[in-house]
Amino acid sequence: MDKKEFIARRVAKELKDGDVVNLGIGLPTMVANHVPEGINVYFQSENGFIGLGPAPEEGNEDPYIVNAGAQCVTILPGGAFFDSSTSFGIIRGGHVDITVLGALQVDEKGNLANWMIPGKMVPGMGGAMDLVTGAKKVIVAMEHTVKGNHKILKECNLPLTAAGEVNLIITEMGVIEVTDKGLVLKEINPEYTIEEVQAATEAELIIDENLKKMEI
Amino acid sequence: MDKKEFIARRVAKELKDGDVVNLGIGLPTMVANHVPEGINVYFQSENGFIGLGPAPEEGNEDPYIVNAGAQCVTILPGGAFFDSSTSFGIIRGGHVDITVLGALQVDEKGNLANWMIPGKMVPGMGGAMDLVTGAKKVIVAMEHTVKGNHKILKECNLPLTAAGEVNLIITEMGVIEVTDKGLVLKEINPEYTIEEVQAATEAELIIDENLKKMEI
Amino acid sequence: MNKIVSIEEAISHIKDGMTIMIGGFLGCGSPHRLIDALVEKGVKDLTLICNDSGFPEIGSGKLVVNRQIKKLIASHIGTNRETGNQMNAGEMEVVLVPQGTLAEQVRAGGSGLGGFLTPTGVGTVVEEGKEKIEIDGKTYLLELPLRADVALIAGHTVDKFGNIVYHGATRNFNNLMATAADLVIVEAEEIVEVGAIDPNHVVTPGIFVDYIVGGGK
Amino acid sequence: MNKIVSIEEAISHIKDGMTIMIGGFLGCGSPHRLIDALVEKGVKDLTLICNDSGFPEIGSGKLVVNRQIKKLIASHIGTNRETGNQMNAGEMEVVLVPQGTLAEQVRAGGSGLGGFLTPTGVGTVVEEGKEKIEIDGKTYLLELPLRADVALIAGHTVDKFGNIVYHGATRNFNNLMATAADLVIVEAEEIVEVGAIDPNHVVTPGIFVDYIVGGGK
Repeated sequence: MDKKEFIARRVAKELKDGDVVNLGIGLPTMVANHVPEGINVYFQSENGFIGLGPAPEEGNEDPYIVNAGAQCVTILPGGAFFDSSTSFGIIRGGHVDITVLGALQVDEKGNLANWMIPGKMVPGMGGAMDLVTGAKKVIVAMEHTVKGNHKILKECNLPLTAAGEVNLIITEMGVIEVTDKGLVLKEINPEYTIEEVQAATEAELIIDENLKKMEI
Repeated sequence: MDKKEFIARRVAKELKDGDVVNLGIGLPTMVANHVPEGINVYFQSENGFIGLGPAPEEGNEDPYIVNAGAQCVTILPGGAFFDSSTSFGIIRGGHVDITVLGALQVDEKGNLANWMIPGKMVPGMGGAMDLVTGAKKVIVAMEHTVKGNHKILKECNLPLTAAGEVNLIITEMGVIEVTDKGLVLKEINPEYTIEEVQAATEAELIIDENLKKMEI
Repeated sequence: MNKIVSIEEAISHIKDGMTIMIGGFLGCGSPHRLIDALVEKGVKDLTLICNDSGFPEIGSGKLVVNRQIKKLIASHIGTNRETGNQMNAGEMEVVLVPQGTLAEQVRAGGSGLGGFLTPTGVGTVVEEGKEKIEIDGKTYLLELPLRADVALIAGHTVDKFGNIVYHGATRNFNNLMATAADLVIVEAEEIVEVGAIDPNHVVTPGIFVDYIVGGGK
Repeated sequence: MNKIVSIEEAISHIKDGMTIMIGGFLGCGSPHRLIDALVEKGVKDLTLICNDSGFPEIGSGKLVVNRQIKKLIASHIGTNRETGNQMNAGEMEVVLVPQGTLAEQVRAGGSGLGGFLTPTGVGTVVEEGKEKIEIDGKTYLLELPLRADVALIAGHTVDKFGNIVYHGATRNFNNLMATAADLVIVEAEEIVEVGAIDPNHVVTPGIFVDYIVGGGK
């Protein structure tokens, strides 16, 4: 299975019945395809609605119903449209249970950097800073390394998106919880050894005493 | 003509085409009956709508369409309902052109007291503080004295509703503008002499060099 | 997730000493059946946040008359003589707040803001004990957010997920309080199926609502 | 009071050096015909406040490409390479603002608030130069209001008084910007008679709107 697909499936297991969820662009968006059976979650789109549904069938696109990446989507029955201040009232006010985002870097203090590389790429933070600050649970979903370089660091050196707000890091190698004591490896993909995961991680990992096999 | 009716009619002459207007309870409400012909003004009701219309015919009352005094009213075509934060966004944000209120006291600095008499009557300020602070033009409409006592003072001694926000005072005796230099008598009801108006006013009146006859 | 419950079950979450918000403006848009149930249940020592204390026989004023309120935060109490009586006798603490400030405090509480700067109340007793901040030469009061344990609100048409459409002037504080309490109970005039409300017409999204009671129709 | 004017007349109010707001989110809900007219007119040295700078060929991004913007205040510029180019070349000043903060700044500008406290941006470069205020042990940034000379917004159904109903996700910043500019111009998808819109469904009350252009239908 594709790494991204694997990560998205594991993230989906974090969803609980009734959760309000905001998914970032890219890998996080794939989580929507794997909501566990028997539960209802409500996807929020920060550009102004709740009840985000799948892409419309060809020919049924409504150009005014798009997600935060400007792709045509649908709204499910029971959804609602609102303006940007209400949308971010929902986000900042703690009414989003889970937000799932990618990262350029994340560190052992729960700091996240995902909005700019000085001198190279400055897309802007969009809604990410509000989402990471406001959501009850922040999950970073990403490949563990980029071109062999560490992304899970002792300390981020790129400009932060938010300080100390990340709760969980899910990669193809394992599931890592951010705690007061540092990063705790809670689950490991059996395709890797603990040593391999540590080698791919700059920050020191605390191995959970009940370390589990990462399953999807 | 009844004093209150006379005052309300004179206040109505201040209205301009397109004005958004909020009228307080009592005498100010009577202003709505005298909007000059040929102009449209839009009455705002701080409990949550714009386009306040007259009382409904008997039998046509909608208990959910009431003014800020809980009386059944109507909404005119082109009106809109909103919540209290939007309502006071309109008020505080300077989108109300004129507010007309009664006063217990008003003084030469434009201070207004109309929400409590310590130890006696404490109804609360309701929306008055926001209205007086936010409206572009604040008109105090009231009888010049109460039981022979002054209401237009050198300095209010009751708790203020707002400091320095009153623009115009309209009574049965005349029209008084609040200026940096003090209270300027702009118009006088020909039934009274300047001396009589001054005697009924604690604050010193500056007589406008173009003092006009107060007409309705 | 079935949100529709009996009034008794909904009210069972309200305990002595809690802070509650109740929607409505002089009773218009108040959840009257929930208020009646609270009066009957007799929970006490409540802190009540609402626009006004209604009338003795209408709206949240009934809770004042029944002496269930320890502290009242409101903008207007003039239509319920009993509120003034208890306040003057020192039996109930009353905090009077300008209506626009109160609305904004509830909105701030629901939207994660730590406070806001308003010109309302500057130069009056409302500024007592508050920080004053000058911005571009104009003075503002720093006002803080308000939240509650439970909000009791009223909606006109409510779908089974809790999406609310209001009618007329009933929206007032209901739409704001729905965002600012740990538990939100809406009393529906009419309950409809999910999907029956146009998503462009929803005023309060259903994610804010925990329980629905009703419906009159 | 006839608010319906030609695009030319509406645009005639926009002068070099003004601060303008333009609604929309990556072009969705942007007033496209007004933007095209602005491009054609060529007014320059504008300060532009908008959620994002769209795409080079869509939305407010066209004004960037045409080099009419001196300063841009936005939350996202990643979809318009020309914005980054001009920023890096020092040809355009760009202020990046978290989207929720930007929305709230516009709302504050329109509703008479002197500012608000948000936790967003604490511990990041966003906090640079801003006052930090601690409330109940939590740190917030004091963010200030934004206003403009002119707001260009788009509405779906607009009555002749300017009441607006939006469709889908087009509401975004339009509803906020309508309150926060000295002059507000709405581009209507469809113009209807006064009274045709249910007052319970109005999202932006017509009192905020000065001019209406349109309607496509």
